[in-house]
Amino acid sequence: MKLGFTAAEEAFRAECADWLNGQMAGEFADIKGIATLTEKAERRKEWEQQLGAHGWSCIGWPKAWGGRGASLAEQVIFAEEYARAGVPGRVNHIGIELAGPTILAFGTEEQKARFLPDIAAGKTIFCQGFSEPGAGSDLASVRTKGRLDGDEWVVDGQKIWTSLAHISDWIFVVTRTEEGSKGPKGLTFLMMEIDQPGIEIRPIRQINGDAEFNETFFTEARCPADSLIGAVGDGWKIAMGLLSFERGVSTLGQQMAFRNELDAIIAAAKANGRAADPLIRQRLAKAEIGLRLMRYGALRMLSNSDHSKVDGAALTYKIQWASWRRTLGELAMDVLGQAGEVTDNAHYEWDMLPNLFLYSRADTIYGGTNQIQRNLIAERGLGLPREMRGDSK
Amino acid sequence: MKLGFTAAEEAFRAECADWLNGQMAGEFADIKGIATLTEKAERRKEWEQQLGAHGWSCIGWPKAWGGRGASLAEQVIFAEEYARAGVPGRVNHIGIELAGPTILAFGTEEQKARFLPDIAAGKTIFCQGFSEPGAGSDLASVRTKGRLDGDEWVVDGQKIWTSLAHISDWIFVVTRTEEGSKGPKGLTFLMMEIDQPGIEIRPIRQINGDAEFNETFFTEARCPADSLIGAVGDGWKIAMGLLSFERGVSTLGQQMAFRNELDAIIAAAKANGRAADPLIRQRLAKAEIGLRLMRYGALRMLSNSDHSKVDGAALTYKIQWASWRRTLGELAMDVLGQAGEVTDNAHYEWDMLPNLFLYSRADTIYGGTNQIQRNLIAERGLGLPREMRGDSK
Amino acid sequence: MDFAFTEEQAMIAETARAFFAEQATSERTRAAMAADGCDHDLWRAFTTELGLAGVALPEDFGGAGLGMVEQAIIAEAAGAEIAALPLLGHAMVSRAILAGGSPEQKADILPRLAAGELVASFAEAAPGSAWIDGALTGAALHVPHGACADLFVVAVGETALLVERDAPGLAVTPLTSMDQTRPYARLDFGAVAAAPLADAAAALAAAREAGLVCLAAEALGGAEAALKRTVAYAMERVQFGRPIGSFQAYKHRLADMMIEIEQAKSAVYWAACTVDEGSDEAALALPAAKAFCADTFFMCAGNMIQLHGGIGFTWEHDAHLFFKRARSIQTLLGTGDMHREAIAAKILGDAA
Amino acid sequence: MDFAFTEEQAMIAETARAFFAEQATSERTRAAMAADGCDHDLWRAFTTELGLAGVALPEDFGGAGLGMVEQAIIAEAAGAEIAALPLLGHAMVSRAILAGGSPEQKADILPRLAAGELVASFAEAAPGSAWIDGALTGAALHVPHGACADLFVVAVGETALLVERDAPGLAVTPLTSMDQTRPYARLDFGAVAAAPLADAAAALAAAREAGLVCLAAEALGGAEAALKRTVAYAMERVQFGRPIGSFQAYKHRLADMMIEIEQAKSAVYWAACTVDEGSDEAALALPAAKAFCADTFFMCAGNMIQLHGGIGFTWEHDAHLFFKRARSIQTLLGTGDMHREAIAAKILGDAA
Repeated sequence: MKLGFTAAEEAFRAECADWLNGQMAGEFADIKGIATLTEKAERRKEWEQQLGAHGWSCIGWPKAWGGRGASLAEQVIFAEEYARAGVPGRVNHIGIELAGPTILAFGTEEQKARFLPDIAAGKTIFCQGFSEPGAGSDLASVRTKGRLDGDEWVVDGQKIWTSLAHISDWIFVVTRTEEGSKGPKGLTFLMMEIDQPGIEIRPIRQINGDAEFNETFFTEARCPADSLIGAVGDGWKIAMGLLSFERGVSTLGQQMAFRNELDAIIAAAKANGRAADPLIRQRLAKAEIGLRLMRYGALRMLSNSDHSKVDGAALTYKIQWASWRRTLGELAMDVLGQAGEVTDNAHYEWDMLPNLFLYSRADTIYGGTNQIQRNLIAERGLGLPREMRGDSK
Repeated sequence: MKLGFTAAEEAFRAECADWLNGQMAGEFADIKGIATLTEKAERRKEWEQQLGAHGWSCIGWPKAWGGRGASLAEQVIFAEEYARAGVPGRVNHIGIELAGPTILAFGTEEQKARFLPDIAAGKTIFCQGFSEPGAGSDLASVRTKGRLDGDEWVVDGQKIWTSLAHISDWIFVVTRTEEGSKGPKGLTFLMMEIDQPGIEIRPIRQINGDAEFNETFFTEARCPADSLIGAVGDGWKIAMGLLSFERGVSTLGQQMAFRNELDAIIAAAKANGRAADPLIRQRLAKAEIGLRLMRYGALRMLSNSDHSKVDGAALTYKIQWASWRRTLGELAMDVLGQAGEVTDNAHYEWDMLPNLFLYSRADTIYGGTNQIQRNLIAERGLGLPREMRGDSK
Repeated sequence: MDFAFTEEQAMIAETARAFFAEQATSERTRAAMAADGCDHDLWRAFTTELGLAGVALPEDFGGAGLGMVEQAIIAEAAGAEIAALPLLGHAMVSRAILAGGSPEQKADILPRLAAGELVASFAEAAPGSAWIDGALTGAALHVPHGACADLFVVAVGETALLVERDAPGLAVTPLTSMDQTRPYARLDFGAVAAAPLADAAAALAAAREAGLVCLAAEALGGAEAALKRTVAYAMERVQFGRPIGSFQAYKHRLADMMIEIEQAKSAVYWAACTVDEGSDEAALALPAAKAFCADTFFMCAGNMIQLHGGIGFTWEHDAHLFFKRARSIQTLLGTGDMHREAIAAKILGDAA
Repeated sequence: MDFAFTEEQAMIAETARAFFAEQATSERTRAAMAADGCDHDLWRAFTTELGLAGVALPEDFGGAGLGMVEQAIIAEAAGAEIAALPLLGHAMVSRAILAGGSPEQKADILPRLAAGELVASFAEAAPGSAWIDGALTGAALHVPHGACADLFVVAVGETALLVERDAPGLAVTPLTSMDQTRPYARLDFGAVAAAPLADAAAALAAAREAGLVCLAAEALGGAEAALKRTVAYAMERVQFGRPIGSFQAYKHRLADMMIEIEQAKSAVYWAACTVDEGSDEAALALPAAKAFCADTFFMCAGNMIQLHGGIGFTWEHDAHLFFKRARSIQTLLGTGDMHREAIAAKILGDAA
């Protein structure tokens, strides 16, 4: 057990920091510090390509597919420096964190060659079509239909909460390909190009005024017969595998973004005098502790080489960060006071901290609500009895 | 809607206070300020009799049965003055708050005449035999058996958590009198004299070192055939009726005891300097607010004459006070610091505040755990679906 | 001692609830949000049809001759629908003038406030503001519904001033506000001519009392509505083949909301009674009610979003209106921490 | 960077867990509670069979030559069984002398501590105590396992003194303590002759580091055991015809315990590593670990009682041993509020 980094690793840290700071001071200065996923999307696609061109896009991937085969420690370092430099989040995070690893794990060699280098190069932006209207947390109740029509899959149905669909090139879709099947059976995982007549994207405006999420309508949408990952009927297995990738090294980058948010609150508290309030001080300290423990939880999770056992750190990670961030949003507002409830912007667009307050209410919902997370923890982590399904009795 | 009292009511308040303070300064000075239910039990039986002799025992009962037909406002006033004078809790609280009202509501005239005056006079101390080992919150799963043998009921089985059984004269027992019946059906409510060979009481030591609770064993215990309240098979109905009496005027007296506890904490905080800590101040304020809202909740509940509707104040009262008091216990310890974790007493007996901390862990368990309370609130108060029983499917 | 509504109070409650439920629809509120944050038609109906703009003003001045209990009943009903109405400032100013105005000020202004002809708001001047030689300079930063008020009572230190909307030197700037149903405006005072209220201390105390009761009551109404709507959703929405309201964790969360709401209800009417009865307990009851009800509403509105899942996070659903109103109540007229500290100082007998 | 146990560490953990599970039985602990709060047989077995009394002392002094990570592993395992052992003071004193003792003091005392021949405890002298002209006067109020210690390190202001149990003028009074598995004693110093440690600042800092790591780790172990035992009960206990562990509210409560415990685990080993690696982060990690783990344990032990229902409130059941230990950890070596304030001062860059 060891927390420090080697001299070589520290040198790597300097290299990352140099390059990233250079970019943020130079060609990409205009996107420095952006905190939402939607702002300046087109410029940020160019940033994805810049990362790819310099080999910094997916450093943990094998070199053959556009990565640099970086070690765990190096990935940790890069993620930290990325956020420390004020670089905005990756608009292709679904591609690099979910689609890519899924293809790497379950795809054919041909699929790897076709998708991975383009994802790493920032040329293919992915989004994710899991949730459906009326299904919510019940991911297995997929109703979107897929059927083979000659050498093409034809897809009809609707997905919802497709984050960033409006700026994506591809979508992966879980479809029900076996007529009359129920729950997790009979599903197939397809990759589809978005720019086609059969796919329509409608933005969903959120409570923060922004529209990161979308409804995605499929009306005889088409993709080639070989667009599936895994076999026909493997959709649930692939989808579950994909969700487990959510807990990878990218969490450390996410945490550094949280670090920036907490630092902004600390700065605000010092600036407006709230830092002198012992109640605020306790809450800032709790936020600091929570953030540190997230970091060391993630390092424990990543250092854990025994993947045969249920990893408690991994299992509890989602609810931990989501709850932490929601609490952080409330702290931000209490530090700002009424000044945080007004904005100079006439269009109901919010600065980082009020936006954090509003947006973080979604954190405890998407990707498995806190309630679903607690079920999973109790059932998988503690072996307690499963919830009954009303329709399976 | 009006909170103030009339001049006549204020005069009544002065009368109560005079008499109670006189007692606590005179003949019963030795029991003033006792905070547990077990300390000096014999002297407190004498106190019950003193109350009875002066007509202060059950002032809300009809005069015919030993009460004085006091109005709601008068009962409120007496309960407040009772606690304000530092008078210890009623060792016959089961008799005056549960058994008495139950007999008043469901008993025959003969039973009223036999029991009520003696309860009011402090001559008959009651305890309650509901819970059974292994049943816990599942009150309906009674296994203690009752059968008619000639002109007597014969009872076999075991009750648990019988508070103060060791100092009581009578116990009311819910028994299963219909062979093979299940759940709330086939139960009968019996009143039994404790001093008989068939009943054995074994104290249960609690985490605070005290032993208020007992196990009660029935081995061919006997009572006359007319000892039942209501009819054979009515036991569940009577028991539920009885539990609803728990939320009467006595709650106000309980609150005044809480007032004394909170005041002791405030005094301790002022004495040891913790009153200067803004964090402690917030918690003291929250405790004060909670206590006040309990008072006005109880007044709302008591003022509510429309008993046809579910009364939200009544339905939420138990979990409210139990949770409040548990939190109060933690605050007490945080105010006392390490000094609260040691005692001069060699026998593991604790002063009021550390004892509050330990004892209050039971408050959220007995009389329906917080979990059961939330079920009741959700189901009766909000109309949500009932929990499934595992054995009734 | 009778802590239940009188028949008249029960009737007012029923009438007000029905009025706001029918008229303060989501559609109309959203139209107001897109404009100046005031549903002017609703205001007209409230002041004329219902005739309750002066609920807590004496009949001599055209009011209903009732008190804070009835004012709370109205605020609770309006809060339940997140009505986009300038009730808060109006109540504060009405009571301020009643308590501290000269006979002429009362006779001049109160009837127009009671009739709803004037819309009023209350403003706390920012540090650095001053009233010297009859001229007010400085600013007030977050004045609720400030952009649609005709008249302000401005607190400058221990002085209370009447400032009219069209007074020379007054600049009113509407602010994009998180809660668009009660948007703030900034007032800038460039040597504004202002008339002081005769008894400023009484006026400011009365304004504060009315404000705290209104905020607590509207928070109560909002919390109750958040619970009611979420319960309805829980019964109708099916997940995993069951209504989500059959899941125990969901049930318990709703039960927790009810537990808080029942206490909030006691708090609001306790506080209102202490004002109406002139009880010393008001010094505890008002901060207690404000702090407790604001927290209750925020908890319930947060749960409303959470328990609705994704849809609760959309602009289209009304959950965010509740959530944002709850947030704004937390900071209006002092935070919960401040009010609890005031209570601590009182029970500890110090002034720390 | 590798935040996982080495093979050796994993083996120590397994050995220690098995040792305490087998030997620190409820029966033996209760016998110790009824006596002086120390299971002396367990201490002998721990120091001889296991030989780990000097786990964090160098091999030169008869120790195992390991560090705070291994010390934490031991404390976690002992905490899981609420072992009635004087580990806390022993670890604090061992590290204090190692860090601040003179060569002679180290050579004299450390081998006997490592062998377990001496039992040591750490005492913070109360305000008003003084060390003048080689004589210590005053008192220490709450010295853990003070009645069974042979040797004390006493902190008096910025001085650290060695005081032997049989020093003339020292009175040791055992106190009836809420946590009977680590009872306090009061020390009264009547002009006690005491030897100062050579480098008091280093000694006190090292004692504090070791103490905070031990408390955090033992809290972690206690919380884990509380969860494990409650899960077992939830699977076995049937109510309403179902195992109570099938009720969602019950499941979620247990899940919440696990969520905290996972963070506590990160906290303990983060803090231990910062000490072993001499990292600046220790100034954050130690108070964070102590505050967080103490709260986690208290929450888990409280839930342990609640989720066991009535039986959890009995003396007979072990739940109260966990609960009382959790309470005592909250106040030992500074409350959570104090540690969080220290963290706030650090991140805000002030010294308020």
